[in-house]
Amino acid sequence: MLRAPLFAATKRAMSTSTATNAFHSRFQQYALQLDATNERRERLVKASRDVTIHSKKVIFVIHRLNDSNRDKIVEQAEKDLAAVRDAHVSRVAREVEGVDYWKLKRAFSPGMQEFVEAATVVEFCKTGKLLTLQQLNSSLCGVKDASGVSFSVDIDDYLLGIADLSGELMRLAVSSAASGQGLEASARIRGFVQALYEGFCLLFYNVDGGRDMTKKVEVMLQSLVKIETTCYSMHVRGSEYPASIVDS
Amino acid sequence: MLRAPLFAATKRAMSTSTATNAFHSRFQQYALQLDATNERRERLVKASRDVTIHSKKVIFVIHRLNDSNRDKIVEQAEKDLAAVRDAHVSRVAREVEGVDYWKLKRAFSPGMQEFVEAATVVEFCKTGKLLTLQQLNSSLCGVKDASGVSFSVDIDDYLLGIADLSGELMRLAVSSAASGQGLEASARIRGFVQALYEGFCLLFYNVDGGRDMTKKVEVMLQSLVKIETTCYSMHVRGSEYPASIVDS
Amino acid sequence: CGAMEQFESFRAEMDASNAVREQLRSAVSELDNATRLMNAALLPIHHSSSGDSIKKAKSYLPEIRKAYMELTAIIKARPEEYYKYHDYWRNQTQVVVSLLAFSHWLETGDLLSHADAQELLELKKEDFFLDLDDYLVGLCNMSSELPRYVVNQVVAGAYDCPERVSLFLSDLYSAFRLLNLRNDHLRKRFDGLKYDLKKVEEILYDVKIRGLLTGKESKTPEETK
Amino acid sequence: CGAMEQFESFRAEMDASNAVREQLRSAVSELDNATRLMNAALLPIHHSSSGDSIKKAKSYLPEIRKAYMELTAIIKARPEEYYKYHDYWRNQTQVVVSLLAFSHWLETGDLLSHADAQELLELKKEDFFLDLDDYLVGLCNMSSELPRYVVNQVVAGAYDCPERVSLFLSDLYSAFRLLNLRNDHLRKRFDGLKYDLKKVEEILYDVKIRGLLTGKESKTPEETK
Amino acid sequence: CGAMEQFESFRAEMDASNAVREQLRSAVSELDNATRLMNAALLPIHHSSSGDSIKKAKSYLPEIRKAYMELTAIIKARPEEYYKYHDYWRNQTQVVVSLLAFSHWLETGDLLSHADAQELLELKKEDFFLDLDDYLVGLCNMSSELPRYVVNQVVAGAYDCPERVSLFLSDLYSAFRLLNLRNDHLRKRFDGLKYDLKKVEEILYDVKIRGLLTGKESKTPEETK
Amino acid sequence: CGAMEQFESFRAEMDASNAVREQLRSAVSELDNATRLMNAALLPIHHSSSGDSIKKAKSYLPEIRKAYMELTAIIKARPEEYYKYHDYWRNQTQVVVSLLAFSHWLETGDLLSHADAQELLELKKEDFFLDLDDYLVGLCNMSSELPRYVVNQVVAGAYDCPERVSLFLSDLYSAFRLLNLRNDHLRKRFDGLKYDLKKVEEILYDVKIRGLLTGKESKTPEETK
Amino acid sequence: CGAMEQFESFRAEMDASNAVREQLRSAVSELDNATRLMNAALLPIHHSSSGDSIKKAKSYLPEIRKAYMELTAIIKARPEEYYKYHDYWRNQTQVVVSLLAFSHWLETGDLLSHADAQELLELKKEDFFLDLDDYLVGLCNMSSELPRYVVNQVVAGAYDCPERVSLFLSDLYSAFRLLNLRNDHLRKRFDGLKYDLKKVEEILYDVKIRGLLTGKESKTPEETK
Amino acid sequence: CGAMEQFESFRAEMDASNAVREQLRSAVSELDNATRLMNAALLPIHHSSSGDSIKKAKSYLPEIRKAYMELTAIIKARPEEYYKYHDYWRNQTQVVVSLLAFSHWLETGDLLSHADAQELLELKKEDFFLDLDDYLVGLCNMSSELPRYVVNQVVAGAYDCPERVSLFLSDLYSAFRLLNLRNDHLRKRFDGLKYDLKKVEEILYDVKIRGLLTGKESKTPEETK
Ligand SMILES: [Mn+2]
Ligand SMILES: [Mn+2]
Repeated sequence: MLRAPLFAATKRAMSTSTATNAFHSRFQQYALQLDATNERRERLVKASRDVTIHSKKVIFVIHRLNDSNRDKIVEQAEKDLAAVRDAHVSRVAREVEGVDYWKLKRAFSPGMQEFVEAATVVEFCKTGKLLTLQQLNSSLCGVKDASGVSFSVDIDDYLLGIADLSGELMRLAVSSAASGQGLEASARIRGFVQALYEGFCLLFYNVDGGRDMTKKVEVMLQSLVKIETTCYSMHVRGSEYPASIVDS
Repeated sequence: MLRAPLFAATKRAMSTSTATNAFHSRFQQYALQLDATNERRERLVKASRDVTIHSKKVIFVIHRLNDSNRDKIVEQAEKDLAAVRDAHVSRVAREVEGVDYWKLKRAFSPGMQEFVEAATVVEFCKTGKLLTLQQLNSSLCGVKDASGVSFSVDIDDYLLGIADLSGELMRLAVSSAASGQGLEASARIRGFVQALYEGFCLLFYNVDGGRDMTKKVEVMLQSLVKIETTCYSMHVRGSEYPASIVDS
Repeated sequence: CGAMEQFESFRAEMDASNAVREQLRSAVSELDNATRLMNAALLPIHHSSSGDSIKKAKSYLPEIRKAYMELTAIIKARPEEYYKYHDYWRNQTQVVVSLLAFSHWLETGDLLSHADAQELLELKKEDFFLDLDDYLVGLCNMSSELPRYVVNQVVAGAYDCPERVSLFLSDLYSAFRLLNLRNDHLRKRFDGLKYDLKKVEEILYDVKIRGLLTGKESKTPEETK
Repeated sequence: CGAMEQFESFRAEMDASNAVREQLRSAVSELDNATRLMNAALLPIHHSSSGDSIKKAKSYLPEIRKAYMELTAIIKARPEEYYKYHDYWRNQTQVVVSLLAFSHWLETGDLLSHADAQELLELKKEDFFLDLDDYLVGLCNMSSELPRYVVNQVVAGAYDCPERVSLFLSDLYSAFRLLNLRNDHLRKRFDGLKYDLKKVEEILYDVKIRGLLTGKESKTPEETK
Repeated sequence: CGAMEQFESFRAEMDASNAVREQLRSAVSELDNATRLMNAALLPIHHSSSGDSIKKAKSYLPEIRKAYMELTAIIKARPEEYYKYHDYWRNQTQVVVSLLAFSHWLETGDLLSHADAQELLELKKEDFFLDLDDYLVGLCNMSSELPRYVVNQVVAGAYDCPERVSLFLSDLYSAFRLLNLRNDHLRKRFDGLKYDLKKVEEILYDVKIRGLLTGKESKTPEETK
Repeated sequence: CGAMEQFESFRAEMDASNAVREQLRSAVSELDNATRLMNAALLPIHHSSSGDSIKKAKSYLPEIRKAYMELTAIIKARPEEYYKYHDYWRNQTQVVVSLLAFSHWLETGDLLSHADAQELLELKKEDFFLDLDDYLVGLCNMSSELPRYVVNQVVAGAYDCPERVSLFLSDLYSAFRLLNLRNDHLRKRFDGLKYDLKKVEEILYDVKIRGLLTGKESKTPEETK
Repeated sequence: CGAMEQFESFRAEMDASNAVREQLRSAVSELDNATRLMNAALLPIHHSSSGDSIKKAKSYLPEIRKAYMELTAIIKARPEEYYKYHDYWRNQTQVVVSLLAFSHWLETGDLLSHADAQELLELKKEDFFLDLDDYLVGLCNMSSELPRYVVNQVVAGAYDCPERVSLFLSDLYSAFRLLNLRNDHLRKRFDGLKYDLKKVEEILYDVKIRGLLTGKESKTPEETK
Repeated sequence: CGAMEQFESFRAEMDASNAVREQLRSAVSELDNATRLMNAALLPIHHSSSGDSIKKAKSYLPEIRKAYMELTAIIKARPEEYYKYHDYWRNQTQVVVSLLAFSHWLETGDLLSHADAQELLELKKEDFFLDLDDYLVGLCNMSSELPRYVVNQVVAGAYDCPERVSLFLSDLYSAFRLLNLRNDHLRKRFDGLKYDLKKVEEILYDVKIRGLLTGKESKTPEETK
């Protein structure tokens, strides 16, 4: 008898204004928090997209490489890569500090992985070596997060990035075989990807990130086999006739 | 120089007869082992199919139950169930002993689960109680495996079987609501399935069998909600008018 | 190509991270166990006196707090990695919140606040906090129990229950609408909330149209027992 | 309805079974670790001297044996339940067999037998045996490494390698055909074996047709280094 | 290798088979169209006098028969291929059966039998029959229209309708219970029948407790208008 | 072979097309935002005075129009590519239509026509039109809100609401039946409409059988408040 | 409503149909077994004298015929249901055809015709025929064995084999191109045939460019042994 | 509610749209047929004189143009719906482009440009254009035919063919490298192009080391016959 009319009154009150809702003010607080995170996430997604797009362009530049333009192309790619870092990776860095790095990681991981792919492919073309995570992070030391700490790529993104690197190297190996030369270039790629693959096989992956990684290692092996097969077919063809005849 | 002709000879030898294959005799041993297991598995699959088909028929008999034929139907179902046990469950039992019980479990699990479903639904219709695993296994004490040990249903099959039981009880509840009576019968089913569900929620499932179980518990909750909703709609309708009017 | 040394060091780092994961797994397994028992204890609310169920459910709170203390100890050592390992305790935490919020509502008719939830779990905010999303998902989980609760209450004769729950869910629903939900997990759960509200409205309709509501005294859920 | 007591007892039983599972998980995690290292050690076979790789790979055998001893200790206590928990060690065991069989073939040119594999792992047959299917899947796994091995050997100038591997795989293939494989996992792996054989036959063809095979001396894989 | 002549004849055969498919497609498209119109004509039954609707619906029967005559002509020439092309007309046939069975019940209060359905469609059993499963699914389809029909009839004041429908559905339900249905499509449809019956029972109850039924004489659906 | 110059121009073309996609993405994101806010503003209709909700909802119309102006600007330059990019705005447009049609019905009791919808959105038909399918799906979306609306209206005492909505939906339903819907998305949504109508008819039945309807005069939705 | 008697007869009919399925399952299991053995017997063709393999393979023909006799006995009683149960024997039949066609080609260099295949299987066309699609898929299956066969023949020194196979496949390929294949399973298999032909042409190229072909006389596959 | 008139007009509109689809289906079926015949006519290029094949292939051009004229007629009336129906003719158009580009290269050694392809098909750009992606996919399709062509040409003694094809594919490859391809269908096809080029390079190498190329003057493919 007592509460029934009370409820009815509450309902009528509610009908004209939502201000009386007991927990509205709390939810307004929650809304502020969620909005802040969401806006940050949105900015990160955009920055990450840009990092991806421009890193892919660097990789495309590398694929235009041939024996005659090597130095020019590598120089260009290095310049472009630095531009991606300064213009876009810096935008990612700015949004992440403290606990938010891991909270928002999914928003910027794809971009950073592509950046790793681009940076390592450029380094390989320049020196034939693997750009290590430490070297990569040194090159990012000027890129600061919101609290002024240097931004860095973590192991997972680095590994996922260099897993994709093997696919690009496969393309390079096939290209150089297709250009009718490059026995040596292909052999270099073969050795490099073999070492990479063996490195990956040493690691083991925890359940969460593991699924991604396992699949990537499988793709990596496929790329490696393609590279090895390319070397093999150049080799057997080259062995069929003495070198003297071929060169003539 | 030495091994090349040897290999060639081996090859020719092979070409005319496979007997020289170094490890054929070993593989013939392996084949015997595999064949024995496979034949056993085939027999189990067939026996399990028969257990399933005939258990389903028992359940169909139960679904023909109504207020007037209860005793006759339950008696019939009990007789049929005993026949399934003697004619088909015994065939399953005969094939499994020792380590093979678990090795070949997948071949006979479906049948045993359906048997559990049939046995528990009959028991519920007869006594309104849950046939416990212990009671069930006592009823199987005459069914011996190859080494003369009594065959028994394990917890997993029992649980999976009674998870499906809730679906059949839901059908019974809807039927009895549909037959325009059965407020009491539905309430009994409601209490029974609520208890079952709470029992299931107490357990936790390991990863392997867990996935099956989690899904079954979800389906169980759906059945329970359907039963509760059936009771609810009978209740609100019954509450609308004084009982005196309804009875008149 | 110098890759090997690097991978050796990665391996060391990953071993360390796996050790953390082992510890987390063990703490979460305790949390999971206690949560399951708490859930099973609260379930009879659908057919028995709610007082006993709530009391029994609450008796598992110390165990749950203990599990969170262990989690806190592990994460405190690496404060920036809370979200790296979030998935380990996320599901259980959402269930815990839903159980606490349901009990709280049963007892008081009020919504358990984010701050109160953290306090109940005795979390030290600076070391290990309750993620806001998890809290909100927990509320949605709770809401999905309510239609079933209302159905069973009506069967038990508590005809005013649909109206109370409808008002509560309606308030909760409009509160949620204040949030700008993106197209994510939370949004889907919020759609579920809408569905729960609709369900309860239909029950209220059933009761109202049959004249079962008028003239009955309104009680808190507790009193109806 | 008397369900509760029964479920309480089930819970106890399941707790026990979960304890076993925890022990198994830990033993298998060691096995997994050692297997991974063994695999990584054997991989350089594709480009370096095989002697070193095999030696390094074998150095992990004691660790692997230790893990199987732990598994044996757990299963020995419940001999009938070997297959209940089989999934825990199944994958790793198949990998172990493939690594052992590959090393064995590299050293001797022979196929590692089921009995020899059990002996190498120091399994006590009555307590913990090597499942026949796992052994056979392991052989298929090994076969899938061979086309890649042959390709790399040819690049290293070992032109007789394709013929040797082709004969070995052909023998293995006809041996497998003695088995009545049902439509199961093993049958699919066997189809893979056929594909591997076809691959190697094509390499043999490449070498033969170019006259790279004739007149060269045949060596064991070891000697070609 | 002599393949050419043989393949020329195959080509003829396959072109013929493609032609059959084209013919079937065309016949089924007519069937589909007529069925849709029949359905649209019968649906106003829910709000208007049933006499007109049934009459209008029936006016499409010649068209439907014509479509089946075309199908018959096609299949008659290849009797063993009925099931090869069954999927072409399966859905439409199920809808046709449900419409005919509904009309038949509206007019007579009886269940349209399998034989009568074939007759109505003027199928010559030896050339083109009505598949039993299709007939049974058609009956389930019809049953799912009945609760809505009863609701609208009661709103229109035909208070005896629930009782008649309830008796009819009860009979149908017991009949279906005779079948040993495999766990397939048909069993699910049968579960639906149960819910339809329950719904009608509830309406019958509503009408009964309000004394709306008493003293009224039972009439055919037609007469209640 | 002269390919180079041609591909340079292709490159420019493809880069341009990627730029268009970026612009569309941004315009649609604004549309999405405004639609979501409009939706949130209209929803309290279920519990409060409809006047306020509609007014608030309409206040987002300028923002929505602005987003469509941006889309128009992009597409106007490439009229033949409207359907190339249709998927970008399709979902949002369907929601916008459903909100406008619902408001319109609440205010007038009439169905918002296709032409009126285009006008409300200030689309210039020759540059950017409202796809017919999207309009129709929007109507189906709206219909799915009506059963809940009716339930809440009856609870609030507006007993004549079911009859009005039933008539409206029944009209809409017959109108849809005029269309020859292919077996596509729209057809499924139309089946939903049938279900909504059935639901409303059941509520009308409930009200009617309890004598709650008689003697009340029919009013527009607004007046019932 | 007289439904009961009708449904009793339906029950009998459905139980009978289930019995047919059980019989088919058993007959097909025999067919499957014999086919597998025949396949295993024929495969050594790649490495050994073909005469023995073919003879051994043919020794399973009586068993296969027996299985088809059982199928015939079942289907003969219900000729119009051939395609209702077609899926039961479809796969096995395709494999049988491929094995027979391969043997036939090895012996005669000719393509096994559809009619001859039926005769070999002793099918009585009016009771149980060989579906044309199954025959054609069988031919595609056979073609996929040929590249491997050619590779192994060349390794064994039969340098004229590629040319013969290339001509055979080329003929088969042009014959297939006569058919208007719809976008179905068969079309995909036909694409495989094109790939097989390409592969054999490459081998022919290898042999030709190295001057291995000239001056050799063409022989039947048998004679090259 | 005035819906009826509106929906009558919708019905007209949708019937019109369905009619368009029927027309498109029919036009595309002709296109498909002509394309298939053109393809069949061009394929013997691998084994016979190319002159005849090209001539025969070209004889289907009028039919193909006719089909495009029909498509144009349909789309011209609704220019903004080109992409609404694009899927209807997409696949066939890609095949047509590949056939035209192949013939064009065979005759001239040049790459068929986008503009020339449109002209050959007599498309009026403002009414019905050739989508750029379709053109590029068509080029990739063509490239995948070239390795097989080179193999067969060398077998037939045309030793200069590999060099010409290699130069052509190289150019095409560099041209494609100019494009910034998103990770989609086209990029995968482009990867295929790379393999085609590699294969041709290998054949060129084979021919070179055997001194088969030297001293021969380069001819168009036609002249080598
Ligand atoms: Mn990449
Ligand atoms: Mn069941």
